[in-house]
Amino acid sequence: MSASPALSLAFLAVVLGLGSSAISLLAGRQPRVLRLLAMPLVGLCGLAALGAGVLALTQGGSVSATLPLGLPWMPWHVRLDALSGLFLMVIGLVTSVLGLYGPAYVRSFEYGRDSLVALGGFTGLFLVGMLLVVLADDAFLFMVAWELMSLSSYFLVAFQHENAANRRAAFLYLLMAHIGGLTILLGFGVLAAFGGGFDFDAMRAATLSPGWASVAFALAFVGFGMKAGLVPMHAWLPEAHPVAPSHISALMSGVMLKVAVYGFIRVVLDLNGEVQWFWGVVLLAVGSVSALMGVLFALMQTDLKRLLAYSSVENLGIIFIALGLALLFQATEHSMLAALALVAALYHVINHALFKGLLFLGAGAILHSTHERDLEQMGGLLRRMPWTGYFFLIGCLSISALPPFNGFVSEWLTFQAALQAWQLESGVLRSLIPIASAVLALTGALVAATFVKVYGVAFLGQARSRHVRRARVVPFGMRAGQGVLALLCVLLGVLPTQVIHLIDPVATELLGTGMPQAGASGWLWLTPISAETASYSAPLSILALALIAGLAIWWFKRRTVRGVRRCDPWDCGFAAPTPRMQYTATAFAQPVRRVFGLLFEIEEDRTTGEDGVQRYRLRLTDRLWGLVYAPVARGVESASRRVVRLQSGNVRVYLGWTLATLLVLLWIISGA
Amino acid sequence: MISAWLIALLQALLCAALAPLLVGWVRKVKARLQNRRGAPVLQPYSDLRKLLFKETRVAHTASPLFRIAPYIVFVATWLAAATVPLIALDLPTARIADIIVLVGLLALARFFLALAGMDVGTAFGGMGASREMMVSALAEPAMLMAVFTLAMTAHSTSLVSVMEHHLADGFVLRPSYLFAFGALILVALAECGRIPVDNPSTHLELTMIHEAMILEYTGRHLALMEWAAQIKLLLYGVLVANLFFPWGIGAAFGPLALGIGLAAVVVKLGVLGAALAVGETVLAKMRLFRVPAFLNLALLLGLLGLLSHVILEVGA
Amino acid sequence: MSLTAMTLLQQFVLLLAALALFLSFVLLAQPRLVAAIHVFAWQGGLVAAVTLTVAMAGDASHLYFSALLTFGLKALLIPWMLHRLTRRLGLARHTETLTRPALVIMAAVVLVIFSYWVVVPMVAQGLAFTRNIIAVSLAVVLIGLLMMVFRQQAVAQVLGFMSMENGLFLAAVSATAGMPLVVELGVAFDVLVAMVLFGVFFFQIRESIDSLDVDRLNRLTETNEVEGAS
Amino acid sequence: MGTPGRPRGSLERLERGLCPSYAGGAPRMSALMLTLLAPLIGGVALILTRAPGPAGWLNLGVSALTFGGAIWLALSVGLQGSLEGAGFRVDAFNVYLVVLTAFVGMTTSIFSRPYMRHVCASGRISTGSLRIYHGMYQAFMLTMLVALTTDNLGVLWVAVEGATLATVLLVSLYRTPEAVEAAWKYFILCGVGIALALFGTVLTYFASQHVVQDPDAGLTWSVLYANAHALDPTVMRIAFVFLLVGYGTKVGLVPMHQWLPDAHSEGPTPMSAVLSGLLLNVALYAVVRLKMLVDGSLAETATPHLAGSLLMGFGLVSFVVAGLFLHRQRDIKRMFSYSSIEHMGLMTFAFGLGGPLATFGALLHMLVHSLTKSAIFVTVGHATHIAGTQAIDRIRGLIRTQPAVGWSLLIGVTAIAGFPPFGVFTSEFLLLTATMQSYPWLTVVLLSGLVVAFAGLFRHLHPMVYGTAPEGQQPVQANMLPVLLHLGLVLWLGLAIPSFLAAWLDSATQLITGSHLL
Repeated sequence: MSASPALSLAFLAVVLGLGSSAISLLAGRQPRVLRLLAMPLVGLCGLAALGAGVLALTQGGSVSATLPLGLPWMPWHVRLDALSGLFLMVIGLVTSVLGLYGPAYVRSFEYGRDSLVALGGFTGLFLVGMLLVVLADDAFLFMVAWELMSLSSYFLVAFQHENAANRRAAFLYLLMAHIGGLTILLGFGVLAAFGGGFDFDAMRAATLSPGWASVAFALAFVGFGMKAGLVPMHAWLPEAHPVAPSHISALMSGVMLKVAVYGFIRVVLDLNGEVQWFWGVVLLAVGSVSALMGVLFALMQTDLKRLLAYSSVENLGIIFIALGLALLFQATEHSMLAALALVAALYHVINHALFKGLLFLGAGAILHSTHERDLEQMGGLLRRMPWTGYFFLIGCLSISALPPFNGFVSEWLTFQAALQAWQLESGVLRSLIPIASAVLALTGALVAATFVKVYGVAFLGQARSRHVRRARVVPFGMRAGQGVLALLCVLLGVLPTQVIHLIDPVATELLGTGMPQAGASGWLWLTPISAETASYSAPLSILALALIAGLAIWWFKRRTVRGVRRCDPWDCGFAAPTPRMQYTATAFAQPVRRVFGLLFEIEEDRTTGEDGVQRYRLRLTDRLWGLVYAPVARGVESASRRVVRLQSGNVRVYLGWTLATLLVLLWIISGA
Repeated sequence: MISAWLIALLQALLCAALAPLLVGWVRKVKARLQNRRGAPVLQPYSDLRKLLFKETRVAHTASPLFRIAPYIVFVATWLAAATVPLIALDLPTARIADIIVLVGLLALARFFLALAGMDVGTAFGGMGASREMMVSALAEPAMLMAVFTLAMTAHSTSLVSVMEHHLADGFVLRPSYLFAFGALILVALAECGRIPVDNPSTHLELTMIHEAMILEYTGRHLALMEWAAQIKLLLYGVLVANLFFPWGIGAAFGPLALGIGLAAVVVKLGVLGAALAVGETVLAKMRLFRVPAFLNLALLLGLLGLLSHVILEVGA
Repeated sequence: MSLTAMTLLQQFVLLLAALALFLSFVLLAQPRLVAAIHVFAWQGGLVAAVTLTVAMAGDASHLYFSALLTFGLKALLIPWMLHRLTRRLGLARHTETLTRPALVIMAAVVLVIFSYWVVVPMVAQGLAFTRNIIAVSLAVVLIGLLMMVFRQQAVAQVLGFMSMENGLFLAAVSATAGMPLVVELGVAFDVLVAMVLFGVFFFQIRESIDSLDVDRLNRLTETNEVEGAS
Repeated sequence: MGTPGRPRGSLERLERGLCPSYAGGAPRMSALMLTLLAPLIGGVALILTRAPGPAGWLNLGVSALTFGGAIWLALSVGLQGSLEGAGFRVDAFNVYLVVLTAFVGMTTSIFSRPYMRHVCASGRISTGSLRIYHGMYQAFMLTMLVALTTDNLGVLWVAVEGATLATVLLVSLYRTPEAVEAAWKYFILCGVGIALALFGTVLTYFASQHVVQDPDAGLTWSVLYANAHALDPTVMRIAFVFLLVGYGTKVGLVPMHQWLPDAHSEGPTPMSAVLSGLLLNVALYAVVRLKMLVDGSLAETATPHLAGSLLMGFGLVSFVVAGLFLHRQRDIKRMFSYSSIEHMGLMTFAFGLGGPLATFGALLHMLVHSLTKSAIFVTVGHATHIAGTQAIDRIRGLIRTQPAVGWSLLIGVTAIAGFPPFGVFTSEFLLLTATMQSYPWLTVVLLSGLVVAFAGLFRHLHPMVYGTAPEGQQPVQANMLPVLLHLGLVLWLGLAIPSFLAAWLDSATQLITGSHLL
């Protein structure tokens, strides 16, 4: 069907995903089949996607094909170019790791009451949906794949449906996914109306008036932003992501949100013609708000997976800030800078997939080992699950954008792009961008606080509950899965020039120019614009770090005969500390909660029980819920209450309606 | 090339070596201002030496991370300091990291410091970590705003380029620099745990920030932590001094230029240290929840600096 | 076509139609059930007479059969069935008064005017003398519907329904000189079956709610308060 | 059957065959006769069959025979062009509805056999009632097939009225007060509606008398359509209002829809499946046929799109209002009947919109909606059987109790809510596209309506299928074959529309709008 090996590999990935799904469906009550056959197939599917993506990126150009499915006058068009290739790679990276992690993880569901058939079947479909979204080259296939992705992930969210909160989360998720999907469809409708067809080639060729282009942009932004979880369209995300099985959460947070980013880039930069500068401003504003709100809410959470989900909101905010910069620069015809910002965004896309995947897998490992998601019950896990502990640490360091890990590189690139604002002609824009970068800086610092809290409370200190004290090392597959992602986090942090070289074709394809300067001073030095403007050498910094630390340790080892001696903690000489005396996650977040109190709806409640024990209860809710979502729900509710009066139950009233309708219509047509 | 690397190494060692001296100097001036004789200026060296060779004890409840953290904190801080031009400008180490990487390296050190504080599982450690992260969360954007002002003026985030640009322009009165200077001073006070944000010489339980985190450390671990803190103070001092007043720094690698550079930086740091001591004598430590207001002032100054740069200096 | 230009037979058709309309009013306001059935039978008879007269005046032979069918069905069979049903249901002495008879009658008058207004553009271009009757037949249909809206008694509702059918027959005759035979037979068959089923339902309703008051058939509604689902 | 990979030649032959119409020979007529006589004779036989066991099988057999006839008919129409004569007319538009009707009739009878036996065994109805049920089932099929195939507007009316009469007894089959009440409302409202439609038919006949010389051909649709431009627009306008209100009542257009949820919820479940899946389609079919006449007649006037605008208005109102109704449901079958109203509204809107794309979409939507909705009703039958009630808040944990039923319900509702890869999505996609082209701002209304309806369905669906099952809830013996068959077809249509079906729908589109889409 296609001569290109990249496209063939991509098809192979789709087929493998379908195969995994089919095997799960057919295997029925044989959980071993799922574990030993379906999950590894998922991994293979990921590998194939990864291969296809890398091939597409390195070979350049694009390949298209049509599939004999779909509408009679519009078969499914698929196309693999650099942009699709990059996102295929992202999907492949996380998915292939699931092949290692999954078999051991799903084992814990074998004895549960929830059907593994559904788990395996929908996992495969979910992957197929994501792959096809990235491959689609016409709006119809895109929408089919998009909704397939939403729908199958919905079933995965509802997997453990005995819990009413999970059902509610699944409902909210599907509802908002549906709204988003329809909005995207509308956006495509606008583009197709001008392009005269639903295939992307027609849309590319079309020229839209600025007004309609902005409408299409707005629709795409709302639709994809809803999936990407941008504030204020994020309400579903912290509900839905945590309740899915952890490896699915990793897929949803790490990959599915990226597919939304893909869609947005595809529509706005590829299909929608001329870019307007104020689109960039909108993106900057929404991205900044999302980043800040996301991280603040993340910091307030005590449920580990929920915290990670909020952190995804934050990271998507960062990605959209970078995209906003790219649009701004592109609209003002600074293509080189636009390329820099776009590369920053795409780099962060890859990074977030890696470290968020890693963190969710780590959360899954904790869940597997302790059946606990509540941070307040954890503690001291580093000594009980050292592998997971160290991998998780790498994830935390990466997400906190600390050098020399990968998160830092993309954030650094974003800052570099923002600092080129002086090149813009408009003074207003010049002063707006620094504010966005201030927000970015604030966000970065708060992320660090969040993950100090997570790591400190969960892995350090002492266990706060009995089952956490009994935590054990997780099976090899799960450790290996985390290990691969952790290794990738480090590699992408240390070798940025190579990664940028890989991403570069995407920028060239979309913007007409890439970042030729990035590796101009050799592979050691990352110089996005020029060596004088900014440079960063991750290999050298990690070398220096390792060298000095090694020297210091070696020196101490040599000098001191005696090793360290163990003793009781000092704690300013107070009584021996118990686990209950440790700082809790809630307490950790208290200073920030006070500083940013305006954003939250806080309900605090201190009571002294009869036994004299003080109890403290804290409820923290999103103000946006009451401001945005509740009024809509109330509106529909009251409209439906009004409408049902039509069905009063009295047949004479019904007849009256018929008579009235008849008379009104006769009156209308006689008047006409 | 080799000589450049050697000078870079020398400068790095100089950083580490000078750091305790700065602290000793500040303490001495402070004591004098308070009508005390105070400890000798070289006392911090003795303290470090004592701690380095003392027996090291670690709590039963501590994890391996507790023992690794001091090395990472020290190394990250030192590496950050090494990338700041101290006595000469165009050093290869300076190209490893620009201003943002520098902030990132300091953040890395802080991350591990806070984790180490939480590791033993005592109440004070967690408290210190929590407060430290809040303070840094507010200080970091202010810091970045201040340096962005400089970076946008010089069109570069490389410290060397910023200083070169400044030197080439000569002495120009820039409103933006004034604001950025104020912001950076405030941030430096907060980050280095000086009055009025934190008191480095107190162990009064409920007011500690930095000290609370390293409460459980002893021996060489404590030495590394203390040394790192001293290097950090030096680093901020050098940043303030050389970014805003780069004159005197060696533009070439000749012995004369380096000697002048060293002398210049010592003088500048001496003045700054004295000013810090005066400030710490005059001011009182703030309540913890006044600190955000303090840092918001810093952020405001940073933003004003950036905006005044955009509005007043770039022109229409 | 002015009235004076018509033949006597044609004038007679108009007279009969006007009487049928009058009977609709009577039916609407008649409180006694049995009397209403009689009125309905008369109306059916009038429709049959109109058909017959049109057949004679217009020389449309197939209308003779139609007239016979109408007479048999509308004037004899259905009234007889209704009569029998009321007796078996014990409703022979049942009376039901409208709540605001004057208002209902006024509404019916308005409907007549409305029907005329609607049909005017159609009549204006008509040729045959019967075209004027369309307005009358539409009025009969609408008044039948009005009767169903205002009468609570199931049997009275059926009377309204059947009166609507009378209006339809009238329209078919007056506007088009009769429908094709197969249609006419089909319609008649349907009406007959409907009547049988109505009879069945009278008993079923009485069995279930002990009355034939349709207002008491109000279990199936959406307006009851629902507690929030989900 | 043709697949996408089918050689081009046969497709062209198929297309060629569908477009021109020439009189068919006797063997082709016998296909039609088989389709119509099977339910007629079968119905009589079933009335006479006393034993409940064989009756179910006989019902199934007759339905299968009808389906066979329909396929034969479709093949002959597909290959040799439309069939006219003896008062019948089978063209591309109605033959696909004939096949659909026969198919759903057959699959529902598969479901109905064990279901009704269970109902009979549980004592809710007597064996006599079962006889009525089976007889009326076939009578209903007969009337619908006649309504679809006839070429005479009068016979169409008679058949639609006959469909009401055949089903009204079925609605009250259980003899509960609710069932009787529902049947009465159904009877009265549809009776009145149909009476108004007759008035419209009379007016149409009146208009045709000027044009068509032969009085017996005055109600023949083909003749009228050929002369539509000559029909008097004033009369046709008034006639259309009556026809629209009349047949619209049967379509379930708001505000004449009130009988629909009552009748659906109180009748036996197989009846709900065919009512929702078929009767509404037939009524809509009638409306569309009449709209074609009116459009022809009004083409030269100031308001050429009057009929279309009216349909759009009714469609949109029905669509939105029904969506809101979904939010306040307590009875599962009522809920799905509102969903039917919603979808009929959507189709009405699309037919009103006109244009090849919208019409194609509407035809496809008719097909997929019927298949999906009848599958849902079959599943709902099992679900109510499991829970022993139709009350939504007492149906719980279906997936736990019987995964096949729970998942079928879930997937069916997902399909009806318009999620790909099911066919409903395809047709909604086409409709939205068509709306986008002519009335961009209405798409916002449509989308909001879809979302509201979706939320209404799922908020009730969730607790029913998910969660823990109540104590003592037992699985029942369920035959999921019809559901699988229907949903499988809908899935197939969502992934790829086979070319023969596309050609088929396209020639129907061509018939309705005068232009091809493909």
